[in-house]
Amino acid sequence: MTQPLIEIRSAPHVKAAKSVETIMRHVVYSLLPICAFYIFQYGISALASILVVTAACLLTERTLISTGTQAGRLSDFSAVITGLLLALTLPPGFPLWMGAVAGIVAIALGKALFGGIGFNVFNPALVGRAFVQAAFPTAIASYTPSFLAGRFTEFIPSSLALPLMMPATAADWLKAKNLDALAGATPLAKWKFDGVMANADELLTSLSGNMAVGPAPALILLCGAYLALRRFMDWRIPVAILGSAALTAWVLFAIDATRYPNPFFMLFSGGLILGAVYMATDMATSPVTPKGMWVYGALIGLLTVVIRYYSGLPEGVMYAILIANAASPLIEKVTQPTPFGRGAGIGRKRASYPLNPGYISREEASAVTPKKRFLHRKPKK
Amino acid sequence: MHETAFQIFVNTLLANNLVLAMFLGLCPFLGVSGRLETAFPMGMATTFVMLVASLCAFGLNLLLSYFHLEFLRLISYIVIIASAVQLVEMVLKKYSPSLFRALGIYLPLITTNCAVLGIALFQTAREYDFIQSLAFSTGGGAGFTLALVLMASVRERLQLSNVPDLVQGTALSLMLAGILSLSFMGFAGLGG
Amino acid sequence: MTSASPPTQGSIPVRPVTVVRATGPGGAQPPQKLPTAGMIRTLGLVSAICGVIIVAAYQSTYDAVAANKRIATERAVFKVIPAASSIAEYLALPSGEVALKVGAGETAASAGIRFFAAYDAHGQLAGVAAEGAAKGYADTVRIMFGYSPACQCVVGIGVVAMRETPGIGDKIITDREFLANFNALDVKLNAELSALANEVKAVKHGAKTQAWQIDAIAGATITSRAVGKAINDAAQALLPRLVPRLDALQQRSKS
Amino acid sequence: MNATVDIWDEFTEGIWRQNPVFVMVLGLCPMLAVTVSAVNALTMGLATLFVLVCSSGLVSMMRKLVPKEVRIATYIVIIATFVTVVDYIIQAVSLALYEALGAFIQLIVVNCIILGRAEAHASKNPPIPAMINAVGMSIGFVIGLFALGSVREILGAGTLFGVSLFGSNFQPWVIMVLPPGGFFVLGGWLLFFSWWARRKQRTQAGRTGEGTQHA
Repeated sequence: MTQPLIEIRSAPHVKAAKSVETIMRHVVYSLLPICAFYIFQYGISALASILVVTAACLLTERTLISTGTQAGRLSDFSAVITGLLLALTLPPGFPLWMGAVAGIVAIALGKALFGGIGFNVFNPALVGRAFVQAAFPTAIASYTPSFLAGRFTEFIPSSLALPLMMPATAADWLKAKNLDALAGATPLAKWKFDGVMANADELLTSLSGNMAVGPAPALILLCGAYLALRRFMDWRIPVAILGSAALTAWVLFAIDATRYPNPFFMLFSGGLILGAVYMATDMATSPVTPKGMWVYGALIGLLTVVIRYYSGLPEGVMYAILIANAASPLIEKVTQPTPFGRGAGIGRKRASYPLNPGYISREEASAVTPKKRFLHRKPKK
Repeated sequence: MHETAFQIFVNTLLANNLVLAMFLGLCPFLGVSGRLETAFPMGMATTFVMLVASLCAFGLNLLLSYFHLEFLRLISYIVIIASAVQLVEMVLKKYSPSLFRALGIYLPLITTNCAVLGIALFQTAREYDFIQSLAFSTGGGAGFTLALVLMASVRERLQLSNVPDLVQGTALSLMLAGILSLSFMGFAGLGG
Repeated sequence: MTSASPPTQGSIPVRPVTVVRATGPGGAQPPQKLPTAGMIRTLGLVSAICGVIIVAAYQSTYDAVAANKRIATERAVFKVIPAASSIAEYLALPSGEVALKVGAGETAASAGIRFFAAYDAHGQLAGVAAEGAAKGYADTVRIMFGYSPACQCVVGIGVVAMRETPGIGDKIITDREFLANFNALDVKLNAELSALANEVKAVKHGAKTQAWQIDAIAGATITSRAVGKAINDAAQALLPRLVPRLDALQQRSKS
Repeated sequence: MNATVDIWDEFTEGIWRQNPVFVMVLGLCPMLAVTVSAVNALTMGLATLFVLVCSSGLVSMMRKLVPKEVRIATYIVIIATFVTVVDYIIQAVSLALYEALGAFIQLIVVNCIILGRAEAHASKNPPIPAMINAVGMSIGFVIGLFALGSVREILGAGTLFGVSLFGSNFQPWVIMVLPPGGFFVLGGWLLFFSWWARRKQRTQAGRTGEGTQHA
């Protein structure tokens, strides 16, 4: 009996002496090169977008903390991460006022609603992104090509739309620059609506120019690898997401190569890499059990490919992650390791609520929440 | 246009989810989604009632349109649904008392679930044939269950977090439903 | 339900259980004598009152509803065939016959394809309008299109029902460039009159080269495609039946 | 004197104290689905008003005749009758409106407010108070629907009753007329009211001087 029999495990136990601030700070560090390259790609508009969105997030967070609505501190860097990620998912020429709306919604609806840092159920950046995607579908679909001449001196005109007003259409501006209106479509949109597939090198670095792509996937992978190596992030989730997306895409590609694009295109187009590395790995919104992480990642990968192929939108990562966020408590529950002594049976008991009618309408003020049974035996302080 | 049964099923399950896109069955959705243990059985019971009601409504509609009595449709549907719920209750009581005990308090609630009547009305309005109606009602029921289970999963977790007092209660549930509905928008156009 | 419980040995009281079971659909009432006659009388009375109310409402609104429906249909048809001044509703039956539709309660209607013949002020056939539907972005897009026998082309479309995204998908009603596609959209039949000569299809914005192609709205490709598919499917089904019989429709029949 | 107070009380109960939308949160399904514009919201509210008042009257008139065992069945049949009637009336008035509201007119049948009122109030009171209470309740419902519908229309289309408010260059917030917008706007109203109630409570507590202030 020399082997340890007892393994007590519950919500995240980080063995190293890392505080939340340390982790968050390193995530911000790792995001900086990506932002820098993004600004290099799109110029002054991208810079303004990143600044405005992040500022909106910080201001909202500050207001809500000072009114006591939400827990947390401004110095924990979490709002900065939300702002940076949100800005990276928006088109560079996204009107600044809409960016501010996205930032406010991200923090207020995605985070403060649930009580602040660590309690959010959905990734705040994605809540903000999904909100503006539904609210301003035209603006969010207008991308501009990267590496345009004069990008450091001139704003993309749609950026500077007056608050609450409609932005100028990107198509006219592009026409004035002698560019095809189609240059403004992302690789995914081009594939989905026109059947044009982008080349591998264009996707990987977007250095060949004139492609409307988001932040460079290769760089994101590099920065993600840094985080994973320093153990600031669990490597299982990105691996599971990319693996399951590649597998699904490969199976479909094998079935009908003319109709479906190759897995490589699937992985490196759109926001899949960014989502897999930075969004899905948000600790508060993903399962803590290793098995749960695999399930969670696989679900995201599968849903992404399904939405991209079969639904009306070209991009699906955001929705896949949001749905998986909602399912993550469920996944966690199913994949909970069996407590010692309970045996590996199906019929093992869990703490449960008694079934009583008062439970049906908990909204009513008079109804009381039944107490969890095991809480009764908890020693009183 | 002829939609295949599979398209209808996927469409009602995800893209046009009864609860999150059509706003049907919201009362039980907000009321019973507090715990997973109750959400899932409730979803299954509703699905079953939907199936029964949809099939009855299909037959009834044939009968009514044969006699040109379309103006009696609504009143007969509601009676049929009430009877279907009663029937399900009696059958369960006889053949599966344990399930009946587990569901006992929820079964009568299903009568006033507008999702059930909605299924019957929409399938008539869209002129679905028998197979299509079958797919529509099972898809609708599965979608209802899915929404309920996801919502319960989230709400169960929120019991452990310090949600601001101001938001507690229905407002929180509505906001959550809104975010879920937002995430389901990604499925728009699915099954087309 | 009422199966007698086996005689019990011992002191387990089985009887109350059977009583509860026997109360039936009424719910949880005390197991006393049920006022069955009263219940039936009340239900009968209620049904009678409700029946009277419903029938009265149905009868008194019938004309107004019918008139409304007719006006709505006429408006939709006039929109797609500007020259029209009166319409008649027909069914194109699978046998190749074209029948004037009478009354609202045709049970055999499922086999026929509904269309409207539109006549100008002199009673001459101005065009034919029919409905088509296809899956759009959010839900089914139902459109009405006008067909002109003279040029064998579609001369106008109108949207009957859709739930497309406001600001994007609903451009199919407002976008002039898109609507210009339907000034003369070619839906010629092939030599055997059995199918369309060319498939009507939406192509990406700016790529229209043929008269039977639809230049899609940039950014609303899916909805544009749905319109194309709706026209194609409906025309494919209707026109081979309709075109050989056009002569029968030339003059407005007295009905 | 007392009687008028009672009647006034019956009338205002539904408008504010027991507002079906904001206080009791009933009848959510039709409420969220049709409130994409102020006109739709008003029509839906008026249709509900008609059904609620008529069915309350009839239920109340028949309250002595109906045995307890079949009361729910009776109520549902009565409600369904009036819904059918209102369905035909709207068709006769405007087909466009009818199509905009779709199946949700028929779904008034399962609106919990109506059955709830029949069961909780009309079956225990004489016709006149029952109908007055029903009118108050429906006015409360109409106000709720209108509050939702107008916010969603103003933000979602930049118009109110079809009249443009901000000029043609306004960027509509499409989300407001989509399903999530419905949830968010209603949630927002509820938040607003609870914030307001709390503020009022706090100022009252401050005035009496015994309020221990902690949020």
